[in-house]
Amino acid sequence: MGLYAEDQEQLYHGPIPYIILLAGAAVAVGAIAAVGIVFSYIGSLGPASFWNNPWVRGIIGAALWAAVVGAGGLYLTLLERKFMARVQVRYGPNRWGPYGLLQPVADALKLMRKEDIIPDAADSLVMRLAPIVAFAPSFMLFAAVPWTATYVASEMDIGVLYIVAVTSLTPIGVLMAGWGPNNKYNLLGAMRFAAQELAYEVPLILAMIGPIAVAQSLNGVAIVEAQAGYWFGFIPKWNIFPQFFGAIIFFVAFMAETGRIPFDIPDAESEVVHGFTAEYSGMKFVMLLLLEYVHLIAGAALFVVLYMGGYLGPSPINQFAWFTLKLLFVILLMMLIRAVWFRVRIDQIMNLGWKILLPAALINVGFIGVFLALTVQ
Amino acid sequence: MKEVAADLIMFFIIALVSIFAAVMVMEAEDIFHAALFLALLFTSIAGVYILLTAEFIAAIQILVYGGAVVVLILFAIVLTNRAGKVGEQSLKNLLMRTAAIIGFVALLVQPILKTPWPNEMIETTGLNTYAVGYSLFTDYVIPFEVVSLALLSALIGAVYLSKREVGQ
Amino acid sequence: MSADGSQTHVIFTKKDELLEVAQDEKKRKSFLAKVKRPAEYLINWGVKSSLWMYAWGLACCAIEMMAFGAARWDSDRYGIIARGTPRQADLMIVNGPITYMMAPRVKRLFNQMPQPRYVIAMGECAINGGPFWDSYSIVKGADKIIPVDVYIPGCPVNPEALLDGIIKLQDKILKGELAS
Amino acid sequence: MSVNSEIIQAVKDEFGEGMVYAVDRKERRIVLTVKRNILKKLCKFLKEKLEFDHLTSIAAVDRSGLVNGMIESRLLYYDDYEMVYHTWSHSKKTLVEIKVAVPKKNPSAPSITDVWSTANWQEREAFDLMGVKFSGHPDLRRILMPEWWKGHPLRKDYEMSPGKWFLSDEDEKEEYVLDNQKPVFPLDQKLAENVKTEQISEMILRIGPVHPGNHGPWLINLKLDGEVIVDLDTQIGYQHRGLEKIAENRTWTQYLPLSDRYCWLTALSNNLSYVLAVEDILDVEAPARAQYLRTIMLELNRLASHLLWLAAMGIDLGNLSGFFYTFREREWMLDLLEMAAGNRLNYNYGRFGGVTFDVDDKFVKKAKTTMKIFRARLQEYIDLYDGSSIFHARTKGVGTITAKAAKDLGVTGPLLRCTGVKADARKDDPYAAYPELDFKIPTRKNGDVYASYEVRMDEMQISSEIIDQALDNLPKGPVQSNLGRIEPVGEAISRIEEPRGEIATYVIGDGNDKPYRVRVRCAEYINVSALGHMSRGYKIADLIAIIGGIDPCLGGMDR
Repeated sequence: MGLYAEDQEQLYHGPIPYIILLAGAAVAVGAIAAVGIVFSYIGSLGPASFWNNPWVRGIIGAALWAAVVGAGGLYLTLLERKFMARVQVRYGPNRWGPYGLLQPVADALKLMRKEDIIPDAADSLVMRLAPIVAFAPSFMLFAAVPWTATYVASEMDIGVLYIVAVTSLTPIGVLMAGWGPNNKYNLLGAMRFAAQELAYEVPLILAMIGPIAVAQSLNGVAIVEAQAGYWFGFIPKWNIFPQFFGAIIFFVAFMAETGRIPFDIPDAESEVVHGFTAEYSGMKFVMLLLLEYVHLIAGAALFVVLYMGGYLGPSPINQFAWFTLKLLFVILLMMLIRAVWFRVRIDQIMNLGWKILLPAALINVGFIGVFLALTVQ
Repeated sequence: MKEVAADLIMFFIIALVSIFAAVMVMEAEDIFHAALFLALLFTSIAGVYILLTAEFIAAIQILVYGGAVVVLILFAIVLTNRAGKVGEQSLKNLLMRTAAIIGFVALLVQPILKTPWPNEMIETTGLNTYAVGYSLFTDYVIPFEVVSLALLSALIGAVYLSKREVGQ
Repeated sequence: MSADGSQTHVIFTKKDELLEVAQDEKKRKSFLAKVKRPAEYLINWGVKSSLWMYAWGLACCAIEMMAFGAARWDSDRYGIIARGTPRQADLMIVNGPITYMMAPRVKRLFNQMPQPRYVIAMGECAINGGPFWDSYSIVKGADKIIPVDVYIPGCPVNPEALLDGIIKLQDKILKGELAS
Repeated sequence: MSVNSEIIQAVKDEFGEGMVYAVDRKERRIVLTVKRNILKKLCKFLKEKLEFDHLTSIAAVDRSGLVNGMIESRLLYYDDYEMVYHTWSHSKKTLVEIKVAVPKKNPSAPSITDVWSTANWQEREAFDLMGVKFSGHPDLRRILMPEWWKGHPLRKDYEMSPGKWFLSDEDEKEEYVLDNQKPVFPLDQKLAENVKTEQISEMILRIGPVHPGNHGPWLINLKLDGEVIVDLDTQIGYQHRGLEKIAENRTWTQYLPLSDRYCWLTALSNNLSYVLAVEDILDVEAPARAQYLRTIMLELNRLASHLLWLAAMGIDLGNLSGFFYTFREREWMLDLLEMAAGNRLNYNYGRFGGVTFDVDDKFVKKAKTTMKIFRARLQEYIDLYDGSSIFHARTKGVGTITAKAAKDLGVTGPLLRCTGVKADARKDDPYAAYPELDFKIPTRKNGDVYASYEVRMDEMQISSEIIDQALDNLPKGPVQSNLGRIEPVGEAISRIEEPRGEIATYVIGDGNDKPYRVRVRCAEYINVSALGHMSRGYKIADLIAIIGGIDPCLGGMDR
């Protein structure tokens, strides 16, 4: 990788790694497509079938997404490590398993085996419950994400509002994680997280009003369907083009809610020593760590649904695959941002949230109202 | 019939949880625990709303009370010094509290029994978000605006109170 | 410690207890050895493949530890990443001389690490005080206060040598030979 | 009339004949031996009238072991301890050495903290290690050794055994309790009482001793109002290895590798600082080729050190990629240094009268290629760091320090130059091959973290150009002169511009094969003492940026 001054010319490795990468991507896309086929089959059975009974669908959906999102979150750490490594002129995990594919497995095995320390001075019940309370809501929100036109684990009227409502419970768990272990750095991190979450919740919801108003519905499927069709025959009618302003507000706000660079002050290593996870070890730490990644997937999914036409796309691959590809695109974009940006200071974050994003979101809502009043009817 | 039974079971579970949470808000020795039980209470009340198919209200309940209010309370608690536990409760205290609660419930018995509760199921269209929005901006537009003005004045007052004077 | 015991610089108090624990472990192993071996191997593999090191620095070797994490050596290849809190670390690399002032802190940090935990004494200073062996303020080796698994000589230790030491430690973990 | 004689004349006019004057043979420094009672007046006079605005170092010397009745100029001697003050004038570019005798029984000297604030930590160090008390010092307590330590290690009659010391679990618990309850700001009595009764409006946060933002084990006690820093107290000494004492137990040559280890990032400067001081006593000069090689290596070392600073800055401000990029180029510098000196960090490259190894053409060729690529890479860093508006927001206007305050606090290096003072020992007090090379000293006006960043980036550019120049003009010849047995008599001080500022080594030889006293003034130690001044009123997150801007190195701080 050009690490020595002499081998500046030898950056090219030959075609084999790229062939293997492409093959891997093909396999991954195939697997995603297979899941999509199962989903569309279930969706096509009609409301009377056993599989579409709300209870059955809820339980199966929960179990399935627990597995997929759990493993996805775990492998997202690997993806992030590999991706960041490539940005940073190094290789990333590549020793355990082919291309380091077993690295998350090893991490999980180790962390399961790790001793679980509850300090003497800790509020032990709060400390034990905190990861669950923090983790559960961000998991619950996958119930309302429309993966295909016919498959939503729980199709409800309030769709995206449910997602936002459930997300807003996460700070409780994080504040518990800050309070329980009786550690100043935990507390500082949790306070920063809660303040940040409160500040960016409002612009986030205000930015969501745009797509909701266009679709005249809170339902995810309806919002996606409202983006069907093309302008001039080739530009998809995604909300991101007419509502670019709102999309940016939403993107920044959900990046801040996820707590990643440049907004990663809740777990800034050099300032508050990993923040609210500082005192956690073992599986509890895993849950708090996965929180970030599940949040990331959920935020990206919401962005795709609201602004990037959800599962819509040209027909050659199925809807689920389109959704996943768009999701991966947004996630990789956020990882790239993480790799090259600096961290913002706490007062700068608050200023951005309250003084710039909030007025901007309000103005955006006004514009969309005027626009809709002029165009609709 | 089956679904009604399932709804009833869910209702009783949620009701028990919310009563337990409500009592624990009072009884918890640690103020932080009390705030957490408050969060449980608000969330379980959202469950009651869902059983009444008022999903929009449930979501708003969680968003505003569970998400914002409780988080603000918790935030205020963690900003203060760690006060520790209240200490041992005396028997007299306990008896007095029990008496007060029983008295309050007794007061409620009369109105509960006398009120003519509607006994039939109300048909819902499945578009109650739309209905809420419609009635909010037609029938109740004046109260809505008045409330928003009141909230705005409270907001400005809070900013004024907490703002530090220059040079301080 | 000198022969007459007048200069009790350092005492590792729990030595006897550790011995007892080790003997118990031995008995248990012989009883359930056959059933547990594959599972243990798997877990040990997981532990060795994801050794998160504690990100701290004492002296010169800390800079080489940073170099070990940086692009040319890239510790991340082996699954080794740096964590800023001892609660999430598995591996403590003592990368410099320990002063009497620092020694209680080092011990406390070690105690804060959850089991299983490993210690590498990196460089001469951490092995026996190194070039400062006759100084008035230096503890003569990290193993006087905490149990050490692998010693890597060098002043300072090259990143290659550190990598070698870590591979040795991984072998030890896979075989189940632990110091702590 | 030269500058030195003018100064002497001025001092004579002011204080009369009650002191001894001397000028060293290179006309580099004036030595004034005075009595205790006029010390403070003399310092004030020097600072205010003669513009001696920079106090380089304060050294305490235990004279009780001196043999040979060394130097004639020490006429006022009647006691066993002496304090030696070195002060430098940025405008006159000359050094004044003041010697004060101090009685053995209850040694004490007047504190000059109110003349130069930088004397604060240096006097504390002298008190800690030599036991000299300073009357009028605002905060006289131990600094490098723990508070429970008995005795003063640098005294000649100090026993090397640290006494009874052990660490059982009970002790640790006790120490932990002590640690948490002890008032952390000894001066602030009211706060100390409030800490006891738990009635504090300000929050106390202890950053360290081990904290990812600290760059090594040291402790910062913060008094916070919300997130704003009200007051700050640093505790260092977690890496104090007693190098100055070790020097007295090694031969002159044996101490060479140890002098590398004051600060591992600037090993060559430290090493050469010691070598230059000893060469000064011996009155020898290294051959021309050795001088050029020293220059090249010093600049390579500066590049490596600045790159590490940039990497640490990246981590501190949340940009991990910066760390990896800069380390990539840092490895090239280390490759070159390893090629020439045989080690990656502690090079042990200097020798009395030369350097260890010569370099070959392969090295020259590789160095030239590396410098060429490096300058292109430097532009990449500027794109990565300077191109980010967040970096500007995090560093501009943060940790601002004025030129006056910086001089008063004794700050040197990029931190001083970023306030607009053009002070660099490479130009002002030249050594090695610097007088023969053509280079500029970059300065900035603002004095904040961003200005110091800009100064360092410019310095990297200039360093690589210096290396190119020196490689082009590299003379032929030997690299080592034969000196025979080294048993110098006399004393000397050398000043070198290390990457972080000024390192000054003050050496006394009494004709033995071992140094009598080696005293090092490291730039990091003094720069960190200015941290309190720089960070009051800023936020915790700013503190991390300010520490990154100071670029502390624990080895240099604690020695």
